[in-house]
Amino acid sequence: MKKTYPGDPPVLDDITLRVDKGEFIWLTGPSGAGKSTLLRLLFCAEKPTSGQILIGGKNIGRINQAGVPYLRRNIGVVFQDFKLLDNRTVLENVGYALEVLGASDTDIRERARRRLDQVGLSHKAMSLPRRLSGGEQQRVAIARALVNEPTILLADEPTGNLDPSLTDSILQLLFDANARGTTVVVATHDRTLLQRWHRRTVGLERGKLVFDA
Amino acid sequence: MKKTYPGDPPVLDDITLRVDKGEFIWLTGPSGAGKSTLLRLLFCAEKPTSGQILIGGKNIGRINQAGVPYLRRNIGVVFQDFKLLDNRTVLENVGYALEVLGASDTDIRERARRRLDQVGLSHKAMSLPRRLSGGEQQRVAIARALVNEPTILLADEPTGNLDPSLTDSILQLLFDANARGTTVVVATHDRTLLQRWHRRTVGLERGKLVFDA
Amino acid sequence: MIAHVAWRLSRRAAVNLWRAPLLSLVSVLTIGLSLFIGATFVLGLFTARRLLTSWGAQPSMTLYLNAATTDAQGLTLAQQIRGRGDVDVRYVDAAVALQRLRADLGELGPALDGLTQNPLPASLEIRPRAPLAATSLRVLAAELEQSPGVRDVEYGREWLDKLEALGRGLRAFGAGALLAVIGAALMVVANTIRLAVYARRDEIEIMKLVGATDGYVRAPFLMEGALQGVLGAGVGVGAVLAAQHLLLPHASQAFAAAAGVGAPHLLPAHAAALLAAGALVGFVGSWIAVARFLKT
Amino acid sequence: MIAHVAWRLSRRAAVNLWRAPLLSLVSVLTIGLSLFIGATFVLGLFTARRLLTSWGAQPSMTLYLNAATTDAQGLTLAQQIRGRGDVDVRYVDAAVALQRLRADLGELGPALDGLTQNPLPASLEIRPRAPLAATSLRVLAAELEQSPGVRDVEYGREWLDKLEALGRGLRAFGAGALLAVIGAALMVVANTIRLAVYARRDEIEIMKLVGATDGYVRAPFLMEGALQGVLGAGVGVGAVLAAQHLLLPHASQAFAAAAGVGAPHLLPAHAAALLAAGALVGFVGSWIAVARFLKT
Ligand SMILES: Nc1ncnc2c1ncn2[C@@H]1O[C@H](COP(=O)(O)OP(=O)(O)OP(=O)(O)O)[C@@H](O)[C@H]1O
Ligand SMILES: Nc1ncnc2c1ncn2[C@@H]1O[C@H](COP(=O)(O)OP(=O)(O)OP(=O)(O)O)[C@@H](O)[C@H]1O
Ligand SMILES: [Mg+2]
Ligand SMILES: [Mg+2]
Repeated sequence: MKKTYPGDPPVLDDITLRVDKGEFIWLTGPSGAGKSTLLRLLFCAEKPTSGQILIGGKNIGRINQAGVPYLRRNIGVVFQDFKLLDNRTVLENVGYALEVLGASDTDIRERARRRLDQVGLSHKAMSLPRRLSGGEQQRVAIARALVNEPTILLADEPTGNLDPSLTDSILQLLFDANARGTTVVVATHDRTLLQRWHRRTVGLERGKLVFDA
Repeated sequence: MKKTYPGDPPVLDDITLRVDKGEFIWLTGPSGAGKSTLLRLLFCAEKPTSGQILIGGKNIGRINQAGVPYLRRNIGVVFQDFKLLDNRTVLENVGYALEVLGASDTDIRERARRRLDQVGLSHKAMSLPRRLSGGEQQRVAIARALVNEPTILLADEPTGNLDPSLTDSILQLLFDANARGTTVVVATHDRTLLQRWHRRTVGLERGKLVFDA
Repeated sequence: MIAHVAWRLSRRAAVNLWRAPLLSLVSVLTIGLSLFIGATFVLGLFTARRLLTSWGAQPSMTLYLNAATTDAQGLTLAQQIRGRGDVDVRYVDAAVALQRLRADLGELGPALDGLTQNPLPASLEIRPRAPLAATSLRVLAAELEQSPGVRDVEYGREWLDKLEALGRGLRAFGAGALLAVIGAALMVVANTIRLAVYARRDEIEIMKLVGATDGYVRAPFLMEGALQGVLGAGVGVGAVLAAQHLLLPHASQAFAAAAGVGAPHLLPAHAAALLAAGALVGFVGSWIAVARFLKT
Repeated sequence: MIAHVAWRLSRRAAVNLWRAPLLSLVSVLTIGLSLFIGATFVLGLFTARRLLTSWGAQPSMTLYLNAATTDAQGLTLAQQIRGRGDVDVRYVDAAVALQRLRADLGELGPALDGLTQNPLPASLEIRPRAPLAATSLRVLAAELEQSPGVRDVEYGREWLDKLEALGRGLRAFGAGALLAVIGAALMVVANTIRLAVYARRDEIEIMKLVGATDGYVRAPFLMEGALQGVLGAGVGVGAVLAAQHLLLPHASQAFAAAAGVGAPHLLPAHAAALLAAGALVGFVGSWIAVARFLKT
């Protein structure tokens, strides 16, 4: 994959990065480095100003409007600000990623419940998101990103609101998905994570790629 | 101070806690323990179901509607979800806490700029919050909480979206405020913080006070 | 599959209506009130037109026959004209005409006693069976004037001119005003729907981010829009019916007295049309409103 | 201090209008269109009333004098009545009356030649100087009937009855419909403002959390509401004026022909009143809308 800069003062400047299928990558860098922007480019929430982004050989910068949803169905995203639907219950939120795929009602309910269970929130299934704590909302977002077994998983600070033991169990979910073949990119600034789990680490700083190890 | 439980399954259950003027307290506990709820009770965003909360000898559970804003002006709050005004620039957001006090325009602008500078965001003063990265938004929220030199500062996961070096500088701001006499309560699940800066630590778990050391 | 999706959408529309009643209520009320205003306007215009028409239709027509015409010829002509089927015809012979003139003159009547012979012609009094528009009346007059033995046709020509001018004014002004009012009402409804969708723009954004196609995002909004439209139309129809029950009892007597025209009423067919229109407006309005937020 | 705060609020209202034009635009348009519809309705009703009044005022009145009255007496009476100031009076002596009757009878006129003496009374033709409402006309007739030497007053009594009945109908129906339409328009506007405030409920929550008093949160909304109201009224007035320029040229000729009444026009004073009403509606609507979200 390969991508470059949008924005007024280049937010991402001449980045070239290749992620193999099935890899697990830490994306790190200080606040405002462009981690979130990089992830947003990957699922077409933003178009690159120049350069190209290839996923499975397809240039997603050139994809047409109608094709975007189908691309996104293969990409699970944990947003930094969660982006939960406020007028749907937790269960419906998680199920929505399956709903758009046209799954049956029972299938949706069952799989969503299982994921909620995995993030330890089955008792909150019927709550509305605004009634949850920050950490609980984050876990709902993670459950939704995982529920349709995406081929690519992008997680933006997925553990920013979680305590250490929950962080461990959530990361375990990501590793499990990775083991099942999902390509995972996790943006984080938490050095303890990088230290505890050694994976390929990509460092960004002020829009530039500063290390890749 | 003293407070107790609201909510269906008691979110906070029979908590008794005394915080002295000028103290610095870590409030910790797993996700969903009730940290945010405890802070929300302290600035009257929620009323206790029973029991009382005394601030400076006043029972804020009994305060009338009209008195709440005046209470809040003495309390700076960093919200877990930032709560920035989306139709105002960063500078205006920080200045708003001064605006409600009736400060003059120049005074507002100057003090807001100074705080923004302290959190390293003077170059984003004219941006709208939704154009900022997660960490930048968090720092705006911190700047706003500090700008009117409140007597009490409540910070809910103020460093959840910040990288380690920024975390240090932000915490330094909180310690500085504390040194100037502000009572500070910081909710966090980040154990590295507790370990690096030894202060009184209050632990919550499923709504119960489990330790206080 | 389609039925399945439709069922899911309906359920969701109902749930949203239940969970965020304010948004839906505002749309429903706005649609209802706009329809009410529009319907009131239309009913008002129609009533005005019917009044004018009925007044235009009231003047009977008098066919003066040639002096030479005999009673027998007159009666035959009357029979002929009656054969058209759309008018009542009465033959008034010269003697009766003179009597009437005398009666009309009142105290001056005896002045006619000095006449040596009856100078009045026989005439036919024509009364359209159904109320006729002014133009039809004119045509009828022109036609009858061609009949053999007819010397002159008299009808409230001047009066008719006035009514016609007024009718033209009403048409020019009324049609324009009607278009403007309906356009304005539609814009208000579209605006409200757009605002309601605006309040839910985050939802649209999130749905798209999670991989929903434009159609899938749009569908529940359209469903809700149509539902709100139908409910709104129900409110509007209810308001019109209520207004009729409250206001018309007073007005209808006056109307009847003034013109023999019944007061305006909303028919069930119109009500059904309004419901359909409401659904359409809600649907199309939602489509347009959502399109705006789908682009980004 | 007050001036300072007012200035800050105005600036903020302008900034919000600029940054989130959709919200404001929708309110402005809705207020404008609602006002437009209301104004159209009011103008329509007023025109209808003026038409009725002018028709009621048109029939001149004829005072038939006693046969014994001399021309001198008649002229004196005419002079007296003219002294009232509100009517034109013309004395028609018996000879002229007979001439007229002859002319009216047309071909039958010669029938009158046989009269040995003029059986017609002298009369006074009365024409109100200003158009008179039907009731005023009745009162005038009753007054004049009391004058010495007057035997009978004739005016379009039957015609007037019809107009009066219609006028009553229009009043009953029109007043009710007007209330309903204005109420509906107000509700639509209130709804829209509430929806616009709903879309900004987070903002209100945040402001309160940061220590703003209810008044301080409310102020910018009220300011914006008033501003939107004024702008909306401007739109409404503009629409009415545009409609007048586009529609009335066609209609006014017809109106003039039908009734000698000018077509309805919006006066500057009305426009000013509408602007003020817009500001008030925006202000009060915002107050109510914000109150709802201040409570929580
Ligand atoms: N929509 C936007 N318009 C303009 N600038 C933007 C926009 N979104 C982000 N930026 C800027 O781009 C830079 C990178 O933002 P990004 O969100 O990618 O940072 P990040 O690495 O995720 O930081 P954090 O760790 O704080 O979340 C920031 O300086 C931000 O202000
Ligand atoms: N408005 C509400 N209605 C019902 N339950 C609520 C509400 N707000 C919070 N809760 C519940 O109360 C519990 C405590 O929430 P709180 O936000 O205080 O947790 P927290 O300690 O801040 O957790 P985190 O570290 O994840 O932010 C959670 O289980 C949450 O679901
Ligand atoms: Mg980020
Ligand atoms: Mg919390």
